[in-house]
Amino acid sequence: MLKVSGLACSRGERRLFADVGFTLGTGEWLHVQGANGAGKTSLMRLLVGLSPADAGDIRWRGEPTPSVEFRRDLIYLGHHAAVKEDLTPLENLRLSAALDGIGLDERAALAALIRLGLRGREDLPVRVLSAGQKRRVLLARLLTRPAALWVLDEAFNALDVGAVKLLGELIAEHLAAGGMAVLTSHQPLPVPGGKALVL
Amino acid sequence: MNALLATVRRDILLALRRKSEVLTAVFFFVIVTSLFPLGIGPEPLLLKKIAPGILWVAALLATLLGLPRLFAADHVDGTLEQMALSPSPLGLLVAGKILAHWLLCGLPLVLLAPVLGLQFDLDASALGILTLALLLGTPLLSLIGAIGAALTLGVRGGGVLLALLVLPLYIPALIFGAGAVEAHIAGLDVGGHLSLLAAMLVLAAFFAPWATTAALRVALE
Amino acid sequence: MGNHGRFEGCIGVRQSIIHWFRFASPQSFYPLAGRMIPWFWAAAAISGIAGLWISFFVAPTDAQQGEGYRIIFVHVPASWMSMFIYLVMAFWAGLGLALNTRVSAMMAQALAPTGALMAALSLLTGAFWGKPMWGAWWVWDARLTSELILFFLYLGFMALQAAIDDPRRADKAGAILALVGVVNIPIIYFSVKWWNTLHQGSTINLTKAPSMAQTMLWGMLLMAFAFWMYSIAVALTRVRAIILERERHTEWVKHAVE
Amino acid sequence: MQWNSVGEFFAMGGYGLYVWGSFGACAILMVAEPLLAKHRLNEIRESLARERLADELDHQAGTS
Repeated sequence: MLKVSGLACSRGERRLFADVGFTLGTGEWLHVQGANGAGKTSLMRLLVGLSPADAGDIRWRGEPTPSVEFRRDLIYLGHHAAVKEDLTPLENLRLSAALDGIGLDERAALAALIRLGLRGREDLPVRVLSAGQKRRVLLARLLTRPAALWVLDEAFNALDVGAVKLLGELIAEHLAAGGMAVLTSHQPLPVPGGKALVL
Repeated sequence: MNALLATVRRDILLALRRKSEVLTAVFFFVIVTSLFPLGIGPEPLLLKKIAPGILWVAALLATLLGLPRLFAADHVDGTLEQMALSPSPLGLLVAGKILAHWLLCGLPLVLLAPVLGLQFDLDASALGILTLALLLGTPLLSLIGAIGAALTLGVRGGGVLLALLVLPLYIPALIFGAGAVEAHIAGLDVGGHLSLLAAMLVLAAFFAPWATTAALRVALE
Repeated sequence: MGNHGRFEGCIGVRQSIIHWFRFASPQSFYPLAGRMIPWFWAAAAISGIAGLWISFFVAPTDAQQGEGYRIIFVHVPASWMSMFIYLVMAFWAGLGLALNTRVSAMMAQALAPTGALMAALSLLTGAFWGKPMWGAWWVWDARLTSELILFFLYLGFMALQAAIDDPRRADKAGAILALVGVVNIPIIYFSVKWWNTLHQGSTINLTKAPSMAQTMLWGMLLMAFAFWMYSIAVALTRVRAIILERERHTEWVKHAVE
Repeated sequence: MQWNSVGEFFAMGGYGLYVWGSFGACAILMVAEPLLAKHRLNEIRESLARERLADELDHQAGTS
């Protein structure tokens, strides 16, 4: 479903990686590993289409990316908080859904926030939340936005034990439902199975 | 189209949570226009003659003041990245952001201009033309300015550079905008000026979001 | 060694796409430019000397403006070149953006300072002409005003490229700005022209001034040709420097500069 | 030929300052620009040559 071949990337004059290739089918996930500066984040940004690759081919359902279909099927969570500090978690969720052209009623948004342990925080401005809680607001999107491919860059950072376990469960559910995921992390992930790619 | 309106709603909501940023540009406009009579002297005929130019230049600078923030906040917190990857076309979201910028920064200037025009002894019909010209011209300023804001996103010395890039491109708007009011005061027909402003606005509405989107994608790489 | 591999990979792909466009790669354009530069200098020198000779010894004195009109022999070529170079620069920048060819983006970057110089010369000589004819160093004449704005556009392009550290991003951002500028230049020009006729019509116009004698026209065309050849020669010299600066870590540069 | 003397040529019918100012400004700037471009080229060439020399020295030190 996701087929990557011959991907190459350089930063400035430095070559980060070359000839990276893998395929992901339904229910599969890929663990991208590598030392600091090996190019994990660069690979993620290439994969989702934020930066152009020096060489290589990325195909989603047989079609070259980036395409509207690919973006519709994709959730990418990067290093950034990607939430507005001045808005409440609820507003953040509903407005980002609206920007994506997806209707999201208050009930579904609230349910997602509660599942992520933000009960009682839904009407506070995000700026007063802790770093881990901000991260949870972002992760709530995984529940509210239907997407087949999750690309999560260091998603387990800044999360406490409970949240790590919860995210692991979310990913497992997603995979069980036929989804796909590409994850980066230094530490072992609480998700069973998975292919490994070492940069 | 819903995505465009959602962006407008989002940016207005954000601005309402941080009112000071919007009000700064408006106060700047009021103060700058009020400084000119103090610097030049209260001679009504002279003031009347330079009023269109001063109001337009002040509107130009006030618009410029808010431009660096147009994409900067979204860029820093990563929401711009999410917009670029959204299933909604980025051009539509960018158009929404530009529209919100105009509603927050341009429209208040249009509404304030007739009041400030009174300081310069402009009569009612001249004030009407001034407002109309600004109504056509300020969206043009937001559209062109957005290209500059996207090009200088995250760049060293972005604010000054933005002024250098954008101000030369503002000249046609300034010429026809201020020219319309001057022509009216001189008793000439202003239809030509206004229709040229409108034509430029249509052209910019068509091309500027596209160029801005291209520049944003470059900035995100 | 990683660089080496990537470089050859890029060249391979690029040459298969545009194999006919041989100088699309910096590696082959660098020596080619080096071979071309002397010829452009020779053309500039010959046409320049001929042009100067016509400007001072063949072209007759103008009835209206006396000997002062001889300034047009440098003013008009400088103005033409400043406008022409912007178009060429935008063309290369746009090509670089569309086809992702590195040399065209470098060419755009190399042309900008020369274009800015031409605009500056046009303004300077315009001022030298204006002082005796209009009695002021600067007059808000439509042409001079447009030229000033063009000068600002060049400065903006150079400042933007200088402010962005990543060369690839600088190329792309500069290209977008150059294309936006090209769309705007006619609009700016006509708006300034209209603004000018509305306010004050200048009675004597610098460029249309003398009832153009045949010899004057020839002098002007020769000088314009000399300016053109000069611009190409300087831009090629600069683009060679830019190629080496940008590609200094590739293998071919290490072998090219023995 | 409309000039009767060298002095007349330089006076330019009273427009000497302006005509020679224009041509002079062009001459100065159009000599300076190529020199600056050439300087930039030489600068990067020298820097590359230095790097090459350093590589060689490094290599010698490594092998001996």
